[in-house]
Amino acid sequence: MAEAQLKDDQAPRKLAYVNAITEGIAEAMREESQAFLAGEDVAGAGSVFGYTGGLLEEFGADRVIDTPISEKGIMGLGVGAAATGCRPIIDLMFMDFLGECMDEVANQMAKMRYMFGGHARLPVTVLTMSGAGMSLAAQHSQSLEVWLTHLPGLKVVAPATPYDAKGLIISACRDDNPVFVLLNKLSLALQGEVPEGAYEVPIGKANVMREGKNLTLIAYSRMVHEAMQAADQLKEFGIDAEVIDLRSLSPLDTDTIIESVKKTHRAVIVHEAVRFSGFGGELAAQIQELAFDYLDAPVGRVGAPFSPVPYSPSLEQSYMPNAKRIVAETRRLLGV
Amino acid sequence: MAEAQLKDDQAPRKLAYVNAITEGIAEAMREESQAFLAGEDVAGAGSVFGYTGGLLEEFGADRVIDTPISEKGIMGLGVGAAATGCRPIIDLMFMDFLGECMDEVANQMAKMRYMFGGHARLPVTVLTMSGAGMSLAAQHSQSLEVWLTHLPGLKVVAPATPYDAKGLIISACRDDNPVFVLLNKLSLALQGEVPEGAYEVPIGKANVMREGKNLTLIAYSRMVHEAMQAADQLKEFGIDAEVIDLRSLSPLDTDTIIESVKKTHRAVIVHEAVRFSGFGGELAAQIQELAFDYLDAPVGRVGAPFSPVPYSPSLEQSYMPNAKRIVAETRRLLGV
Amino acid sequence: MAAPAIGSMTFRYAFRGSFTDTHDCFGYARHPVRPDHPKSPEIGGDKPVTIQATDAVLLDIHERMVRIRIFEEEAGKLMENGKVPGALHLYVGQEAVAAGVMAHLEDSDHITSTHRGHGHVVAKGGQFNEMYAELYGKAAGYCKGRGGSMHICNMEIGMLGANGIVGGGIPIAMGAAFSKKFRKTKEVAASFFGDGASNEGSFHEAANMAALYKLPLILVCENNGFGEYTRQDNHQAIVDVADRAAGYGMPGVVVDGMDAIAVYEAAGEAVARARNGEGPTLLECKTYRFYDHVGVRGMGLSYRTDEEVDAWKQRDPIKLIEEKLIEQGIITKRKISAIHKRIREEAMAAIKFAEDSPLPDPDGLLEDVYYVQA
Amino acid sequence: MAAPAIGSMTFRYAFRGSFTDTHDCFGYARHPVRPDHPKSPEIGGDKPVTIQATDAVLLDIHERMVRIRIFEEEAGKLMENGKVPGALHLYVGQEAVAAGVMAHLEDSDHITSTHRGHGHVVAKGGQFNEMYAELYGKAAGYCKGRGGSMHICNMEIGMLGANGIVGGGIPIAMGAAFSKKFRKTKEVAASFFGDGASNEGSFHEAANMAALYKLPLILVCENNGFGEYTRQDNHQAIVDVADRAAGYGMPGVVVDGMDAIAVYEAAGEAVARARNGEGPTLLECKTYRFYDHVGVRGMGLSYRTDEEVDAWKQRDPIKLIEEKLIEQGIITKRKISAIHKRIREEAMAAIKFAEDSPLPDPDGLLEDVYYVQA
Ligand SMILES: Cc1ncc(C[n+]2csc(CCOP(=O)(O)OP(=O)(O)O)c2C)c(N)n1
Ligand SMILES: Cc1ncc(C[n+]2csc(CCOP(=O)(O)OP(=O)(O)O)c2C)c(N)n1
Ligand SMILES: [Mg+2]
Ligand SMILES: [Mg+2]
Repeated sequence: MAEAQLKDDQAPRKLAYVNAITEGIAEAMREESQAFLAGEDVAGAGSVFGYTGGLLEEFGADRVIDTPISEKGIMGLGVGAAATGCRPIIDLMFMDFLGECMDEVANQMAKMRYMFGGHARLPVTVLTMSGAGMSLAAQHSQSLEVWLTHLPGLKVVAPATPYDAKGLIISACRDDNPVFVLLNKLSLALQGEVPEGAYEVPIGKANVMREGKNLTLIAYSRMVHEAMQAADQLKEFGIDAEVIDLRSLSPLDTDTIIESVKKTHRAVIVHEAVRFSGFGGELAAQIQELAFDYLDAPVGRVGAPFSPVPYSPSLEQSYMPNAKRIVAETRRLLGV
Repeated sequence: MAEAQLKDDQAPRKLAYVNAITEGIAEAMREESQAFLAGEDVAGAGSVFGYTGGLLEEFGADRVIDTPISEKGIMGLGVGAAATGCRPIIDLMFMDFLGECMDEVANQMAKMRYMFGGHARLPVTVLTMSGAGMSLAAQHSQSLEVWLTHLPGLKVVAPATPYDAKGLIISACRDDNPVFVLLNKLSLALQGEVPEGAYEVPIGKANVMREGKNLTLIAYSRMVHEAMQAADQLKEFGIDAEVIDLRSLSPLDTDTIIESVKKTHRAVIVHEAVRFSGFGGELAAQIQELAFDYLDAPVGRVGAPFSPVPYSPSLEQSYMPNAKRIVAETRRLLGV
Repeated sequence: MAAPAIGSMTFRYAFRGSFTDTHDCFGYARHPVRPDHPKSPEIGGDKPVTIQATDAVLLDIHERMVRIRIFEEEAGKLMENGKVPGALHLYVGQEAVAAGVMAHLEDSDHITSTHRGHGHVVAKGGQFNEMYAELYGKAAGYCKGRGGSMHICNMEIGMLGANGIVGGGIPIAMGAAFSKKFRKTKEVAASFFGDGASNEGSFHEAANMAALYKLPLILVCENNGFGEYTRQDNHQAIVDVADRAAGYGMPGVVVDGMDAIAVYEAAGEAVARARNGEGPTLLECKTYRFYDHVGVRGMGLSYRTDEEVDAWKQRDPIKLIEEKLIEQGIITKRKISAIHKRIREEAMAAIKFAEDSPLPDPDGLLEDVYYVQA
Repeated sequence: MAAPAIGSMTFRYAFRGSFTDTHDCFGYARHPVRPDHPKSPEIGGDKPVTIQATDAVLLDIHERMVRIRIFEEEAGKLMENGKVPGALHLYVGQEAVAAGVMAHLEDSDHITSTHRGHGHVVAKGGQFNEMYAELYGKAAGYCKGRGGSMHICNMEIGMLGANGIVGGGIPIAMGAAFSKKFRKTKEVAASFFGDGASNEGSFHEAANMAALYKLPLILVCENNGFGEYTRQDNHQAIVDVADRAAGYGMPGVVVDGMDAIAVYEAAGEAVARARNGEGPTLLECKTYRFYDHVGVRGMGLSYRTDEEVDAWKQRDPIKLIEEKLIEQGIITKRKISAIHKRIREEAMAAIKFAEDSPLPDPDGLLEDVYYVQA
């Protein structure tokens, strides 16, 4: 984590993912007077996830704005305000609610600059919460990143750690393009080192979380931690796994991925989204294309099975990808 | 085309894709009194593409219904009517307008049966028009199938020929699940054999359009024809290409694809959608996984570059995948 | 906000649009009577009541309300004690709305509901066993544990599901109403949704289509004054959601949503209009939730005062109807206690049933994604 | 539909909601005057006109209208002759709306538009060269040929683009209005959209938010009686889209959209309200398109009669304003001819410019997808 600006003489500060998000937003708003935060219950209630708590107090009701339950309106607010000089930070509570505003996202936000021949600039950041694991059922648990990554004009990042959550939010807010920051609800309490003050995590740069020799595990968001656990367990089977946290899905750091696979000769991709037609397909396709001669085994993919997210904990647990399944899939593919 | 029920003693009837669509809808409505067609300008105007012309006259205003410009409402109409005993056929003029109703599609239509523990049945068919090539620019030219294929609970088909257009629409309407029929606007005038009367093209079954020995071209919708042309041109370079028309994206006929690749040892996937994060990723990922030891070259993918669809013909032409680009990509991958 | 002080209500609701034909509506805001809702002006009503509940109907409504209350009280305890997973949005305080509307509906009439859906299921005739089992995520639940609180449904009694998407049920109910008209039945559909949901595009599109096609739909807005933690005057610049009806060309009615009898009467007119082919009605019920947005105590945010909650509790809808029933000699206090006791016992037994039920088999995870033709 | 027969109009528009404060609006439909639109009852107006156009303003409005008309006539010919690709939705017949509203706006005020956007660009000050070049898909076009007719824009004059998505511009204009209020400017935003668009959820959500936040937004509904080929009474059960304003808590105004001066006056009040921090207005302009939905003759569908079109052409907005200008002695017939001639020549020269311009270089296809920090 070269980006950290820790003083040598002080113990690194630990912070939960949820608080790192708050700090990221706060830093972005402190440095940029044209930035505001708008979304459902972000002001008075501090968001249903708690990550905007205190912002109303610091920035006031002009800059931290509760909206009606109107996702098209909210997203349009972001587009129109960004196109006319503001730097909106839009909170879309649950990623599942993209369904309500995909027109504003896909047809307006992502395309405006291009359609206008470059005569628009849209510095808008969208925060939204993805992932299952809380028995919130099929409409509050999805990971729909592939809807977004398929859209030229958007950037899409997905922090796995508190450090990255803060740094990527700051980078997103400083970016003059629309950036989606995909947060993960099961990670909210996750603790990690988070420096004070503003710092960037570069958008478009993957992070090698762990070096290894004969397998590359590629993950993002919470699945990074499952991949790290899986890497531990795989040692037992003689597999020394490298773990890459993509951090940014679009733009994608293909170089880091390919370099790793050329070294390890094997790759397994992990995401929480439904496996079929998910972002892992793009990753596997690129790896087999760009490192074909280096591969000793097919590129594996671990993702959710082909069903909506179920409610019952017994079903949800067997639905969600985890370290155990990563290990099993790796062993199957590698025949160990 | 084994499904055709042509009488031996009569010359096969030719019909344009646009009229085949009409016949498919008409047959489905004739055999099922609970079927109705609803959409913007489908009744009085016969649809802006002309494919619902004459249906109002045959079926009357109770069964062929002009709607307001309210895509959420229209899609909700389909969901609610299907859940309560009707068999709606919903026309979503341009696929780009999915942005306006993805909630109804993704969170309601696709998930209702599962969330309800199997206690709902949704026999709803959605027709929608995809594809570029008419200088209709970024919001009227998209191919967004990956938004749909990623959703468990939906079926997604994409006919390339008039024959399949009619047959797949009939199959879709007879299916007790939500089925999206992705039509292609540049194919509207395409002529092909179309039998009279009702017939099915099975959903989930790919069609080997042309047999070949050392390359499998996998395409769907209009790109099938570009792939066929490319196959012709590739002969020149000593490549005997097999061409598979997927017809159905979800469910996907993996068997036919893998069988072919095991025979030819090479594959190139072609779709009109943006290449990055598109459906081709899933196909490439599956092929390299399931036919790893058979592959003599990386699986190639031809798709649109990473930008919105441009307006100007000069840009749009260089944007859209075509036979020439398929040939070039194939030669690059195979080194011929 | 001051305490509700309705006093003697002779007429309990009023039209927000009288009607001549499909394409012309005029006359607005004729003296609605309502509880002391945020910013509501105080005005009296003068529309004569035409649909009066019989004693049997009043008892039926009361039974539905008590069933909801007890179901929810126990569900709230289960959630607060960590016995059930996920998020429960409880209906306590709003019982008069579900009961007053549902008393007019048959199993063949369909409803759609919201994230706050238990009350609608109970009022429509849902059984405690299958409902608690669903909250527990058990195989015996209405959704086999797949849906949980926010998707609880029962197609057999015309309950097209709670819905996790705010406003998500409205276009679906409109589609069900379309289907009823298409199939030339006398059935109706009703959609329940909140004040917050009235700001979603789905409400707008569905309302317009329902009015255009004159569908047998009752749009029941349960205006409890908040969308989550956001007060109504912070999410819309109007006082009465019913004012939106005129913009679609349908009647809009405001009714005291704490008064089950008033709801019954207003809903009765709306349902009658629907069954007679006269089209949809927007029925706004001014109500209040006694619990927090989620669970009972919820996140403990101070978005409303205890005084406000207490003031509304003075007009507890169950207390109101019980007072009326006793006053009119329809039932005794003792009989009421017996009803509460019976239903509480039913709830406790159902909770035990749910607890003892098996979890769904993970092997069946992928079942029911598609209908598989036999 | 009968021929428009307005006769002598003393007062040309009226409020559909008089206003006391943000959260309370009452009083409806006070005698709007309007052309003989489908199903409109005939009523007279009595609201005194407060914003009167000076002679200079009238001439300016006229100039804008003639510019639109001529631009569109020539664009129509280009499309019918296959000289330009794609689909053009032409604005002929509706000029009074764009001109009457835009005469109040500065370059720093922003507008959003529709698929039928040329008229708005021209009225906002767009130049013919760059506009025709864009229709031709040339590099010299406002969007470098990337956007075409349905995305034509000019950020420098506050024109945030035509929009291929019906209703798509409304939330964006609301966002622009928010930005203006946020930045404490006196600027306003206006969004143009059709009667058909008023049925989209985007209209609803943006209107509610604009009223809630009291944004400086003018929602200009160009009610031309049709969404594509569907007549208004087949897409909504109301006559006046302005009736929807009350449901958001903003004033709704109906104005004769063929009468540029009436539009100017009504828009002037709305713009003044917006600049004064008094919030949004829904301004419905009853108008008509003389050409088909797409192109000039379009698909040749018989969704309206020649008689209807001819009747509306009797009230050609350019004819109306020219008659008025001459009658009031502000300009002579001869000078008007000279204006037409000058603008026609400008158009012809611009078409030549566009034709002679180079196409965009395909090598630049991927430029401008992202802003690249220098
Ligand atoms: C489309 C969508 N946006 C936001 C949410 C989050 N959410 C759940 S309940 C709720 C408040 C709904 O308010 P209202 O409609 O008034 O119903 P109430 O909770 O008061 O019964 C919100 C914002 C959601 N579930 N769906
Ligand atoms: C979301 C969306 N739905 C449908 C269309 C297709 N469409 C283009 S213009 C149009 C009619 C619009 O009617 P109106 O808003 O009244 O504008 P007008 O054309 O009359 O100016 C329709 C349905 C679209 N472009 N976008
Ligand atoms: Mg509420
Ligand atoms: Mg129109």
